[in-house]
Amino acid sequence: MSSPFHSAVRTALLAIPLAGLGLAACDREDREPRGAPVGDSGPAAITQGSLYAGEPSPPRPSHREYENNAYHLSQGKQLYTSFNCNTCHANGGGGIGPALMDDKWIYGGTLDNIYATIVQGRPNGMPSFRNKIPEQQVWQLAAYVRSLSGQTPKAASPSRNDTLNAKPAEQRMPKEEPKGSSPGGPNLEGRQ
Amino acid sequence: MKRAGGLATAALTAAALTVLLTGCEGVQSALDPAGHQAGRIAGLWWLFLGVLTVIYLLVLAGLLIAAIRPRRRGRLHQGPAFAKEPPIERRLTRGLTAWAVGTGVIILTLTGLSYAVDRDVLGLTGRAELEIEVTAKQWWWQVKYNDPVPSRSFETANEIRLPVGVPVRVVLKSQDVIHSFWVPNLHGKTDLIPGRVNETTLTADREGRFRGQCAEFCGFQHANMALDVLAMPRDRFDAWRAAQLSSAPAPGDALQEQGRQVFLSSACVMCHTIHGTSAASRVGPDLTHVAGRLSLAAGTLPYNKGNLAGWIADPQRIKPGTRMPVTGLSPDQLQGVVAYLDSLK
Amino acid sequence: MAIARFAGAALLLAGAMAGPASAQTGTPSDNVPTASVPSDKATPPTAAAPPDDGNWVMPAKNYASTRYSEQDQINATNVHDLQVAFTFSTGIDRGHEAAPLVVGGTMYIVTPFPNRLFALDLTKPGAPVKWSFDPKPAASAQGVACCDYVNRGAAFADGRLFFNTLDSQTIAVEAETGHELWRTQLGDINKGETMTMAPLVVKGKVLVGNSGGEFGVRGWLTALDAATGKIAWKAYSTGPDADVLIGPDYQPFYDKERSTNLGMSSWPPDAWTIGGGTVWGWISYDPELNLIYHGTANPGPWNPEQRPGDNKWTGGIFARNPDTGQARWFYQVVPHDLYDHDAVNELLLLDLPVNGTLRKTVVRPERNGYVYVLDRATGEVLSADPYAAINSSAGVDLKTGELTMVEAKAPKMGKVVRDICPTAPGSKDWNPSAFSPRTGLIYIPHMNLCMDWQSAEANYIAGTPYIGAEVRMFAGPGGNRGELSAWDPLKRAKAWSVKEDLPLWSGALATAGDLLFYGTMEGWFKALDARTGEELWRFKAGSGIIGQPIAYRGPDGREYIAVLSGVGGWAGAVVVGDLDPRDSSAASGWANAVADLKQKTTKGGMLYVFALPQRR
Amino acid sequence: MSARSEKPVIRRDGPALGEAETHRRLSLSWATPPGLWGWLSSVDHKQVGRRYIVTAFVFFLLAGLLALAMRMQLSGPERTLLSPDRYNQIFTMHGTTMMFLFAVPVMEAFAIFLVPLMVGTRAIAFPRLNAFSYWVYLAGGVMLWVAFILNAGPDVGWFAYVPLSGPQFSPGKRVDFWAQMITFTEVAALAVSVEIIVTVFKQRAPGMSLNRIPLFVWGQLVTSFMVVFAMPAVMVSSSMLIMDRLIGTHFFNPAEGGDALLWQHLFWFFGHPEVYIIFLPATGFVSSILPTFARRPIFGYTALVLALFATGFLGFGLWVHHMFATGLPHLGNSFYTAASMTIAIPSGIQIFCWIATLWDGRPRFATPLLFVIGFIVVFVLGGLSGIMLASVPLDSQAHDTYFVVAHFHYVLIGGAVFPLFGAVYYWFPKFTGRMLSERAGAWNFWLFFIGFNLTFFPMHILGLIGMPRRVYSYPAGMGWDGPNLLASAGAVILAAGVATFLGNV
Repeated sequence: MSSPFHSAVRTALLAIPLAGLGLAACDREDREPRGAPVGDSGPAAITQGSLYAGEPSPPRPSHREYENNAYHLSQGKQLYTSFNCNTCHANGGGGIGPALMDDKWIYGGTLDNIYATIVQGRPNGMPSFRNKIPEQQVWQLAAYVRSLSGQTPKAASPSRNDTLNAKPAEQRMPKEEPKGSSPGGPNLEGRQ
Repeated sequence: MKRAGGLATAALTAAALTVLLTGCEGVQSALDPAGHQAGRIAGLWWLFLGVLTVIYLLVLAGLLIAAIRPRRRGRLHQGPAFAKEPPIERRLTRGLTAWAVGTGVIILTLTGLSYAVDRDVLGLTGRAELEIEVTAKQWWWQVKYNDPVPSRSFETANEIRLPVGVPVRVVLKSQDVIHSFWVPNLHGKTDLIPGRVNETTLTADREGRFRGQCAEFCGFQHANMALDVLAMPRDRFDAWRAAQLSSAPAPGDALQEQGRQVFLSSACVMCHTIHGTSAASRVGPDLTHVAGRLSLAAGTLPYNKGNLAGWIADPQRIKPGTRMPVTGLSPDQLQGVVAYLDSLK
Repeated sequence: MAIARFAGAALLLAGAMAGPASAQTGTPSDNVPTASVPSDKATPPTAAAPPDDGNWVMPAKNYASTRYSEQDQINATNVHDLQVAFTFSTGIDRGHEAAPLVVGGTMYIVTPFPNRLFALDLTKPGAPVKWSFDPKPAASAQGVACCDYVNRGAAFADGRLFFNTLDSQTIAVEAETGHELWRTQLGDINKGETMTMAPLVVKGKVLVGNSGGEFGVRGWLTALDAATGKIAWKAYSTGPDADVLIGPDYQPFYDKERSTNLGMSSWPPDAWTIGGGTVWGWISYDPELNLIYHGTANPGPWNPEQRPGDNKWTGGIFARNPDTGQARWFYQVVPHDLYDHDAVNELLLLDLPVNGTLRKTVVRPERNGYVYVLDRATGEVLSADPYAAINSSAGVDLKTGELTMVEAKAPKMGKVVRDICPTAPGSKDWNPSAFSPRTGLIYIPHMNLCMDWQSAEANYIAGTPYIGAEVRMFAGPGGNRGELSAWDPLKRAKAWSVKEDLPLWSGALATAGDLLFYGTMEGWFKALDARTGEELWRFKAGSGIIGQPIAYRGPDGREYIAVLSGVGGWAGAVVVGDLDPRDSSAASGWANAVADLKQKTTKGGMLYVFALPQRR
Repeated sequence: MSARSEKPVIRRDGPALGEAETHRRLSLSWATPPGLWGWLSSVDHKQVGRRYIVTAFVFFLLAGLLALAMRMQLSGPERTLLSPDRYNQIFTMHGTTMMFLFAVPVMEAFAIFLVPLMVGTRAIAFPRLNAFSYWVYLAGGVMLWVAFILNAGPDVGWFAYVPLSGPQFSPGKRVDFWAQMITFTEVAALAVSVEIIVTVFKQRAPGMSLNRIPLFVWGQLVTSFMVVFAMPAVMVSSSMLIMDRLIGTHFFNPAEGGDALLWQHLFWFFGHPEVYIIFLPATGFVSSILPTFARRPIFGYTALVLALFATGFLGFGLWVHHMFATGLPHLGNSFYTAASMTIAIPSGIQIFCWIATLWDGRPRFATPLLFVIGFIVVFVLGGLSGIMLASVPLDSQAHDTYFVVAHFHYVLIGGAVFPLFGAVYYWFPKFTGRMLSERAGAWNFWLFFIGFNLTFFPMHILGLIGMPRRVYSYPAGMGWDGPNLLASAGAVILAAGVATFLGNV
């Protein structure tokens, strides 16, 4: 048995990280159906490699709140089915479109990259959803896509779905180190 | 103390009366039955109320008398009652036996009555002439009118119309969480449970507009998940049904045409269906005849052009958490879309 | 020399294709192999299967779709000596499902997207490229191709080659020079319409149909004027009778196929406009009856609860007049299809003794696991016998022609229905079987897979898949995922079968040397004894084989066997698309069935041509 | 507290010790160690009991504040005081806290404090387990409330129906906290039940045969047995829920072979007995208070004990009446109707016995007796509306409406909180050595009684005229405005009553 003082100190020491966790939980559990404030906008141009002309667009922690937030991720998961992403990319394993749960990112794996891919489309078959999916929902989708390969916090990532379970839940996916876009470019942001 | 009690009773009675007088007749009231099933249940309800009120008054009277009946002074019990005062104990025991037996008999009777009504309410399922399939989704109702000829089936949302006097079989399904289908004026509630198919029967006795509401907690917008039920004469129902089968009319003017273009090239097309156009997604309600409906957003707003515009402009203000997103249409686009949708009678 | 041979071959072919009149002039007794076959055997109608001239001008070999070569130099005794004569890399690494064509000393190969066409000069050593043609299809077509960017081959007629591109064009090229003659845009990729089938040329008309049943397109078969590319007629698979080309000629055998505008009334309102029924499979032609036979694919979406009704005219077989397109009869193999069972497999035209009388039949190993035998004049079902493990249906009622479904295996919304056999790609998909008149057996390369299926609400968003089902597939009873069955159409039973570990996705080839050739997805190219099923020879190709082998007589008079390797297709998507098999629903469930395929083969397109060593 | 005996104590498993030595050793093991740590590690049943009571009341007040917030939101149509998200968290927290963190623990707390004293033993059986149960309970409660304050409060109702509470429709950790809290508090409840059962069966004072133990002890004994049988069901289901949510099992996923209704069966197999787990100890309070202030021994001891048994037994046979709308087979439903109605017989017997005691006694209307009378008035009404709800057709209309809200507040507040207040007034001197003010007690009672009826009586009508439960808002013009306003006003009076109680304490 230790003295009351020691136990109090221990409690305090324990409490500090717990409080930190708790504060993190505040944002993680927010359910803001409207998403980010009005006036936000997607990335203007995203480069996927370091071989670009002119100044690189600076890496920016754009809309991180989407991928740290359980509600947005789960909304993204729902939209992923509603908007037929799953019919091409399956539950992340791919099909008509490439796999999204592996460590390869053809057009970059940051949230901004994925946003751009959804909005702009890509030449080998990815349709463009510009104007078709409201911006907030694109962010939610992009964040969810990152959760497929374990890039989002486990505590916020979606759990198994109530339908056929084709693969382990997003929260149980091992975090894949993204590969496939050149280092040194803006993608560094997504690699931490 | 007694004055306070009297006051309380008076207040309660007054409150109850006010409430009863205002509440009985309503578009969503179990006490204002408009269908066979609800009628039988309401009858049972009044019967139960009568019997149980009498019992309650008996108990209260007993309690009151027990509390205030005059007593001889100094008569305090000493020691165990069993030995001391057999007569009163015997009397009370006899009373207890009678009370228990009486309770049993009443309960048996009530159970029997309840069972009889239950059978009667159920008994109609086999005779249904019309089948409606209701699928609950967070937070609206998808309504399908099934027909043996598939091309004569159609779909609507948040609105059921039925012919008066015809038993209608309602098949209940859910695609996400558990909801409960409840149109109190017509029938009690039945849950819609994912992985299961439930059924209920509605038989409207008279024309009228009734309101139903989801009665099982289903998330954010459980509160705004209502539906309209319209009971109408057979001929009007048939005419309505025939009209529902048609595709959406072509845009009547340039504004509507522009709205149609916007609809088909913006976020609208990702979720909604309008028959006769390329919009055929099933995330949100079928809008083929949206302008002919009584309300918007699952009974949240009465249908009119202004509400429609308000709803499209900022659904999250009206129904926070709804699946309908803020689409960010420009005022011009919004005007066009509203004009177009308003033409879809 | 080469030109002369070529011209001769072309002439011969032109004669064969000129129509029933010229076909009927040839007396059957001229035909050596079939004449030697006893009359209690199945034989293809001579008009549809003329004597072999050593060429291979259409993927199915002939109008009867027998895929039987009368070349007999390579036989059971010498096949073990078979070796590579030459190879050719196509430079494309997607699934190579096509059959090479050989016409008078030139071999033609059409590749998967970007659908390049190569002509190889067989007269020269090593068969150098004579010319190549690049149609430059739209890149975004790749996004609306349901099951890899495959192409199932070209067709040759009248000195022209006809083939389809993924972005829905039909192109005619001069066979000699590789010059484009015409191209016709037939579909819109923005709606998900692609084209992958091999055209069939009948009486100066190029018959082509669209793919995209998984994208909510409206299926059609169209006839183009072989000379100009102009549309002669177009028959839709859904919608009003006028669109389906159902008119006074239409005489179905069963009453349930007989009513006006069934193509609309058997669908929920408007659903037929996005109802699928594409025509991406094989077409056969009977010059005597002057009828073409083609199947219609699955209705869309897969989720059957979204389309109550029979969903006419999907999942069935049409017999049409090739001149007008008018339907003669229709038989719906899978009314209200529950499992994506496209009815587009090959249709073998055989004259078959049935109950003592010789009937003109069309035989079809169907996706749902039955070998159907239909009277090809009337559409009557003569028999339907299972050739693979089936638990989703309980047989076909031969009186009504109706398939009896097993209720417990019917897909349900919100419920995973487990262990349904066969799967969505069926007991057998597009990969065609072969028929040898010498053995009287039909060689069916097929699969042995079962699946779990859950229906979901499908959303139609133009240009994206319209499916509404999640599927995971796995090996069927016995654990072998593939099987090659030799089917005796007279006994209505299997003569023998060979089990394969991986599902079979390649076509079969039967030769007069009593050999049977097929390939496996791990890359083995095998020769079996056509009578016993004994394996006589095998060769390991660079990539899995899903193509259609052919046999031809080379300019040097020797027999050659050719096949394209290059894994892919729906079955090989896990390799070509680099899918992640941890997701068992990837590639609509195929990833789970062939999760080990990535370890067994890699992608890459290569032509292999085999011959016996030249005797010195 | 240690019972002294004249003879040397003989220990079966140890050496014979003298009285003084026994006393010394016992004191050493039972004494509360000094200091903060000592205070924290106390195993004295009275101290633990007091802690339990105070903690439970803190949760009661917190949950009551939430109720006030809800009433404010619902005082008029289309109020926007609370967002739907907040409202859903609040009503979930209210129900959860009241049921799991207040009602059951407070009843067990009284048992922890009183049962050993009433059966005449020095301590409760398994005192360390007893202390453990408190800390586990506290951990569960604090965890839930910290989560709530950090915006991660559960928002799926205290019943947490799947699939809404399942992995797909409740993202994040909210429901995980809830389900873990359930497991914690139920472990605590189970531990206490085991202690009570053992204490009553094995540690009664010599000569105290079972037919002589106080009715309060009987009530707690039957309750403890009910806990032992009922709580594992909810622990199992909450653990299954956590597994579904975190490791991807499919207990409740209908698609992959689970069943959404399984949750309801398991939950209500616990959930209905739970009502009696709360109510039976309260009958013990009533049976303790009534004879004292009626100044007459309780009438019908045997009948009351039998009624307890009957209630405890029948309580396990009616859970399906919470599920009449789920489309279960109708014949089965009818059985549960009959079973649910049958419970009126033992309840009726109890009521009769109490009134008879009062009838034949010479009552002194002190605060505890006021609360007992209030209990009878309120509880009987709740019981009678319960008979209505037991009928399948009537339940199909009233289920999940404000009628049910009214019913169970009449039953639970009437059946448990009224007696509980009475019990606090009654035993407060024993707990603290201080009497509570009678004057304030009367104010407390009348405010509480009037406030209660004003709040909950209109809800009966609200339910019948169509207002469903658990709605954060309702449209105007439905005829619901008046009753709701009345209920909200009543809630303020009710709160004033509770405030009076606080002031008094």
